[in-house]
Amino acid sequence: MTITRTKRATSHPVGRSTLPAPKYPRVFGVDRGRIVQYGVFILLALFVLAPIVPILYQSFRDRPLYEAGGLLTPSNYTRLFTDAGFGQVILNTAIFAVGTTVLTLLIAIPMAVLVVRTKLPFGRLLGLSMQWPFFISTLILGFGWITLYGPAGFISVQVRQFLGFLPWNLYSLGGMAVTEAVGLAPIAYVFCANALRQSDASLESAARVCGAGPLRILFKVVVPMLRPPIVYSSILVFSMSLETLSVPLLYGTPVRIEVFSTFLYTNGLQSIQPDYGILGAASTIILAVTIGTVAIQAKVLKNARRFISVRGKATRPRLLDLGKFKWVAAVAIVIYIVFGALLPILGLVFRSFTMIFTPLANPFDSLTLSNYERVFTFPVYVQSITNSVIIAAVGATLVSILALLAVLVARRSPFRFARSVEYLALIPQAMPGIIVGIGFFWVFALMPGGGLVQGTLMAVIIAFGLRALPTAFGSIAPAVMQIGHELDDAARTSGADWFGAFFRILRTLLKPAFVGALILVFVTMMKEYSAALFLSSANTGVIGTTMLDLWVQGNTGSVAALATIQIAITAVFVAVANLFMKGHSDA
Amino acid sequence: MPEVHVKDLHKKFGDVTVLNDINFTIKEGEFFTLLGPSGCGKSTTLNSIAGLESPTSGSITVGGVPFVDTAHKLYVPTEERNLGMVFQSYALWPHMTVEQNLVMPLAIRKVSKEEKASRIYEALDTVGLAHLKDRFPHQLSGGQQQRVALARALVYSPSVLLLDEPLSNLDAKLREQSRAWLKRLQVDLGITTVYVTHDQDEALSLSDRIAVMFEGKMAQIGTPAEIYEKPATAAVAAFVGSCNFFTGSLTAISGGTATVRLDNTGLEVKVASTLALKPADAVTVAVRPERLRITSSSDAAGTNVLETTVLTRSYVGSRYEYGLKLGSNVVQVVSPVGDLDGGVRLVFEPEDALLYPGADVPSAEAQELMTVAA
Amino acid sequence: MPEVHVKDLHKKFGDVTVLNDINFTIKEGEFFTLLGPSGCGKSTTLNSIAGLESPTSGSITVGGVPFVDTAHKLYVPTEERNLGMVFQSYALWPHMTVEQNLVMPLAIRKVSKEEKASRIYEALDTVGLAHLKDRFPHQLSGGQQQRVALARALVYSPSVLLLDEPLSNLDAKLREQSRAWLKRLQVDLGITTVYVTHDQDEALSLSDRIAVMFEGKMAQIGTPAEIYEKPATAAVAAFVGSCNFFTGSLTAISGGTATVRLDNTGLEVKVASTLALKPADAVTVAVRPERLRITSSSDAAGTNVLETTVLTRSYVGSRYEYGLKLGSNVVQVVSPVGDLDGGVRLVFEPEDALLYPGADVPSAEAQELMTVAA
Amino acid sequence: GSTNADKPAANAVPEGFPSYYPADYSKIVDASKAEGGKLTIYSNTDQENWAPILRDFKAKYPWTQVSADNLDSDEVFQRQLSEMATGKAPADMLVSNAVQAWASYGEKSDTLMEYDSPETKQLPDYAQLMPNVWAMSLDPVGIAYNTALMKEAPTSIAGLAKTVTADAAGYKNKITTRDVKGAWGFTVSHAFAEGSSDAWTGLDEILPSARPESSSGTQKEKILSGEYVAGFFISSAVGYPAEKASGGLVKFVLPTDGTVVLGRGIGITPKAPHPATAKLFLDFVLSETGQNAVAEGGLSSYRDNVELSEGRHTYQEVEKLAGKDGIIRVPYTMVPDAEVTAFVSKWNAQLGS
Ligand SMILES: Nc1ncnc2c1ncn2[C@@H]1O[C@H](COP(=O)(O)OP(=O)(O)OP(=O)(O)O)[C@@H](O)[C@H]1O
Ligand SMILES: Nc1ncnc2c1ncn2[C@@H]1O[C@H](COP(=O)(O)OP(=O)(O)OP(=O)(O)O)[C@@H](O)[C@H]1O
Ligand SMILES: [Mg+2]
Ligand SMILES: [Mg+2]
Repeated sequence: MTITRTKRATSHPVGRSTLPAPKYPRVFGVDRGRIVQYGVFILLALFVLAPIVPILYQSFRDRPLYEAGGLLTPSNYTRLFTDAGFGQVILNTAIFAVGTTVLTLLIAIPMAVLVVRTKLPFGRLLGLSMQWPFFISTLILGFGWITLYGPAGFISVQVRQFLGFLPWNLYSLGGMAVTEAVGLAPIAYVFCANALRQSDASLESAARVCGAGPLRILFKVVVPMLRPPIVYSSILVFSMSLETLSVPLLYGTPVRIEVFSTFLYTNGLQSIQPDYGILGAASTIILAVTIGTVAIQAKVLKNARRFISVRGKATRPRLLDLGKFKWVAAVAIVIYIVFGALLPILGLVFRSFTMIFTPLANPFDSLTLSNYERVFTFPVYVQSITNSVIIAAVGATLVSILALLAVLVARRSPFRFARSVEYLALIPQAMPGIIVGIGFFWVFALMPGGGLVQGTLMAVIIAFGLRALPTAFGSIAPAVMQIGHELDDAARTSGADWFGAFFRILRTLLKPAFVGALILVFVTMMKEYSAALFLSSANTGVIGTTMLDLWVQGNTGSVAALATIQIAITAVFVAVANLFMKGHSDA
Repeated sequence: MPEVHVKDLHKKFGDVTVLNDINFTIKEGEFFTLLGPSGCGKSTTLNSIAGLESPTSGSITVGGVPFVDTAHKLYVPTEERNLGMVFQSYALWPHMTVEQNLVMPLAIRKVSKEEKASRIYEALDTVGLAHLKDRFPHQLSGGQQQRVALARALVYSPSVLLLDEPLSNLDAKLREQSRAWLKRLQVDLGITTVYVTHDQDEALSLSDRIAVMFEGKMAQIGTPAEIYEKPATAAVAAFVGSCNFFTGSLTAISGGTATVRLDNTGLEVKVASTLALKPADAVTVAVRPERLRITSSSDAAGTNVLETTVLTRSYVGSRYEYGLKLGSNVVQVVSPVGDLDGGVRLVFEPEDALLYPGADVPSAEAQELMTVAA
Repeated sequence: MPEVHVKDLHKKFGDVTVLNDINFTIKEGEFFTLLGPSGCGKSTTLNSIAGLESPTSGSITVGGVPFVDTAHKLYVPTEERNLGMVFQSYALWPHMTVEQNLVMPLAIRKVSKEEKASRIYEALDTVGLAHLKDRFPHQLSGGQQQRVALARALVYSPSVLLLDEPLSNLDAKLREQSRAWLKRLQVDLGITTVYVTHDQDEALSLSDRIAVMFEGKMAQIGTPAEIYEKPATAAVAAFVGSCNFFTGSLTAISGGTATVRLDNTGLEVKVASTLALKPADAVTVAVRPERLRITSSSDAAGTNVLETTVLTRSYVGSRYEYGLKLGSNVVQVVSPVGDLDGGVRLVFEPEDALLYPGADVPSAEAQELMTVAA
Repeated sequence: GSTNADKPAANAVPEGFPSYYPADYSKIVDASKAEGGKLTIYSNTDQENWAPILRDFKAKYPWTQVSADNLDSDEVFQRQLSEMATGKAPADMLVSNAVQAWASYGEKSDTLMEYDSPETKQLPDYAQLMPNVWAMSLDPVGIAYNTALMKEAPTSIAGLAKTVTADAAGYKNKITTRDVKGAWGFTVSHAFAEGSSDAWTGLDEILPSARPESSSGTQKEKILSGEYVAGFFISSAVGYPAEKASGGLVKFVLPTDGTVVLGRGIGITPKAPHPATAKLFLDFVLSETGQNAVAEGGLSSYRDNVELSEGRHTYQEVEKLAGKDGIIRVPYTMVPDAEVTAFVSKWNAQLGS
């Protein structure tokens, strides 16, 4: 005993009696935290596995699910692989997906480095604009690109006049990959930019002190440090390009280049005699590839922590000065934004106000509002707009809540199947939309009470929601990981149970991440349509399906009008949400 | 104020055993410290008491209430243990004011409005921060945050207070001042406290008793003076306070005094020891810097005298710390004299040194740091 | 080894003045430390020398070469200054092995292959890590990483070595050991070194000279002993080493001895002072804990004797630290005696205390920590 | 969402029923009222085509509430079959111009409701496409070309082929046709190849310069932009409006050497939830009023005395333009798998790359 002065308090600390610890009720010895965890797990499992099961079953059945008396057989797989063109399809898909991934990175990484790490004229503005292409669906981006850069596009015509020939061919795997890459680059950009913002600026200072100039620092220190976000976004982009339908369909059909998604589309919905068995088998393969990539991703994410060294006090990043090169860089980014997204969007908006849009005639001669008129005279079209907004708003809310709970269970609970929850949430990442649609169609058809959902907006929300879940999960997870464990631990020791810790403490802290996820999911669901092809009815069409209808009928002007409306709604929502976020970024 | 009994605690993460047979009892009102290097399992032990980790086997009882008993599959969740805990990073909820931070545990316990107010005032007053109750954590200095965290842990009068390196995020000066303050507070409150730190100065100056841990095992439990003056192993001696180690071999042992031939110089020194050793056994002699006397070459008188040269001299506030070269070893000595240089003599009595069996030197890293070209 | 001249350095971030009229000269081969509390501008000063920040005004010259001179719009970029720097977070490039980390600066300087190899070996050998050259940073302990960072800063023989809190990420024990090692290394290499720390122990034991900074201003520049024993202001006395402060008013001053009536007890004490003060002036008496003698009540003999009671006693390794109650103040005293209790007397001679004009006490926070209910 | 435009009916909708209707027809009307008048149609027909039909139907039977889902041509049947398999099939009627799909659907047992429309006798014999399936419209498939780029106006596939062969390099990849891997493309192309004796002579010449597209809309848009100079096998539903909207830049012609005419089948599902309303609708569509509305909506009606005016098209007009012998009506029969495969590979082998 070293304490001499034993004026030991006879009373309790702070002169009070000990308050009893709270007691939490248990159902058969299970506390409510555990109930929530199991609830999320089961809900997710149902949600994600439900549409997969009918497809798996179909892949082993010798006739469509709707026909009675089928036999189980592996013949669908053998037929798929012996199908004459299938080898070529796989090769095309590989080239397209790898090409898209590589191009995406080639665009995104330099831009992220330039915007976040260097002194760039109008850096903030450029950084914000970098994300535009994400707000446009690839269907629209594809249309836009054809209008500009297709064999008879506005720009192509000018270039051909000037050079005498056209140095590019949009209708090729390369063309598809470039377009898709422009559309997906914002995702990789955001990943890299966030990592760059977090990384330790003293690594760069150290290089400068050693005598390295700005360029050497970029190539020797900054870019190699980006390996984790690069790997993560590559896998995401790769699986997205496996699944994407619009661009391959638009560019590939005239030159008969088929990739996996168009193969599924033509053999599924468009075929002379749809072969559901092959469709199921092909979908199963794509699912297997997806699960493989998700597994790789989980592994890489796990090791990524070893790679990033964020330690000690936060250091203020010092922006590198590239000297004259910064103007080159700024111009490069402007070119990307202008030619990749801005011109196609402007073209689209302009298209929506003209009768015909061709380099062969002055479009100002045919200015009109009739494209909008057509959209607004048919209540079904108008309804598809309101449907889209309802679906995106309700869906974004539900999906973000589910994703938030899933992240908490996966990353913040002692739950036994925490890892499985994460896998479940990420698997839908590359489930083709059509497959999700068909799968849910059967789920609703076979599930007791499913009839109540079938054909309603709820069905579409569920299908779109599934596809958006990984996005929401992916955007909330890092935020949760950033919040120290000890904040929940402190709540636990103070007497809150697992659920209480979330409800009382983390809820408020996660609000910005939640709003971020809300925006992302809203945008994603606004753009989504393929899952609705099989699920929607006359009353439940969405902007995307209406656009497809109008396109098939040749009402391109109205397609442009709808696309313009869609972009406008998205822009308004994003702006409002950002305002809201700013208001709440205090504390 | 209840006793804490920790019995046969084991904890594995996967295949790695992090805690191995941990046993200790903390007396009512005692300030008990877990001291050890980073990664030795201190936090895991503390978290097991708090219920934030569940041990692989063993039992923990606080004030007669069993919290964990793996033999009987008993496990009380954290929130029902009613302990107060302060984390290294304070873990204040950043979106709540100081007051709101303190309200939370009371709200969970459904305390009446008046009692809430009075308890919060009392707790904040105890830590001297009643005037800051409307601030947000980010508007407070590190030291103030740390005190708010303490107030939050005390506001519901928990049975035991658990502190995990609560001072390590403060800067050097404030850490020292807060240490004295914390000590007074705990004496005043008389609350049973378990304190985790890897800072020996903190452990020595704060604790009633210290448990020194290495790699998931208990090395020694005792009062600060016992730990410092009679360290059970060379590792404890090295970890608690500075210490110079010399390996050597025993040449003779009789009457509580061992004669040791040092490896680095070949000289013989006499050390008091009651160990059962026989000649030629490898041994380690440990001497604390302040037990070594240093004199200029000529007038040395003492049982053990070693010839050395001065490598470095540092002023450490009213005293000087010398780095001396003995063979390829650096020897650290503290002396009030500040003008020594060149060849000097080190003198110490047999009772000033400690003897450990085996060539039991500190970690490889420490060894590297204490070696110079001979 | 060149001299460093820093002249009239000012730095503003927006409207906030972070450095205000900083002037100092570092002699060739000197170990110069910038010491001060967090946020006082130490890193900004160091970064200005390194070129990582550009000062708002002022000039910096190293070895006769002007690096910055705002009057002449001169600014040499970081990469052309040939300095070595170690960061608090070490800033090792995590994707490169230890060797690759060291190759980078040499590759930039287009060093021949053989010289590269020999320089790297030498640098790693200096820090005792030649055997770890193929490891990645994350495979090293904190201490080893810190030494690799040092090796990287030394491998191209920079003219000056800049160290920004290089030890603050190490745990207490290792920090202490590394301190002694770093000191020996610097003495061996004789390289001009600028060291930044907020840890007074580190500053005292490592430096040839120390510059104490507060809020962007220089408070005192001097050797460790000067800083510790003759602190220019109460703030310096408080920051460097522990110190007890008593406010009071002067009752008489004559022959280098001032008589002060203390506010908290009303007693008078005598303090040696050469300040030009007149009676009734508010003054602050500062006494370091180790300069106070503590005796059991009866046998006190000395110029100043104060009656106090023991609040707490801590063992701090071979000595005891007492917290004594004097009025509403806590007084800290260090004593080799460990069995004092109840009422005791504090004794000190006029020369043991320092006198500062004004009621110049340390920060409000420190004050809070040192107050008890009277 | 019923698509009843608010505009007043352009066609006079007569009250009552023609004399050839059975006497107890009012029973069906009463049954329809009892059902509530709801009607769900699965179709692959555009809202614009439906609008006048639904408008006039509502004018005649004001209690009705028709919703026409717009699905893909095959999806109409796949969805119906799937829903029948699960026992919950909300569709009352199917409307589609996917011949193969109709034929294969009709082959299955119990997929259509037995009904004999009183209008059948008033219509040409080709109005009945299959048992219990009638043609709502008979839509021709033609050639569209860009008048700014095409020097010589084509009048037939063979003529177009000749123009193309004359300047093979110039027309390389400048001609578009429909992808035969899709159901519609196959039906039309196969019917043309079968229906015209020397069809392959022209096709052999033109296909190497042609590129396939998967929708008429895309074809039209690209002809307009100049990416293609001309396209054949373009649906009139797209072709006619394009001609009108482009201000003469695009022209739509019916080839004299074989104008494929595709019947748009309409039939009632066997377990239709609203059978009476479905019958009323079927009879209405085939009636004179209905056929006038069909024409107004942009499809080609085929009943004899439908008024032909600006923007309206009829089968009779097609007969006049393409010649009676130039018409190839697509039979509602299944093409065997082997033949499909053989035709698709032959076609695709000829296509340019
Ligand atoms: N969840 C975990 N999974 C695997 N290993 C773990 C886990 N938590 C802790 N460990 C390991 O257990 C050992 C003891 O950890 P603990 O946090 O108790 O150490 P500590 O003594 O508190 O160290 P420090 O002073 O650094 O806080 C360490 O080696 C650590 O790596
Ligand atoms: N880029 C910047 N913009 C604005 N203020 C800055 C910036 N960099 C530093 N400061 C401010 O300047 C002051 C001095 O900072 P500096 O980093 O030099 O402090 P320091 O003495 O090194 O502190 P520490 O011990 O915490 O590292 C601080 O108040 C800091 O907030
Ligand atoms: Mg710990
Ligand atoms: Mg600093």
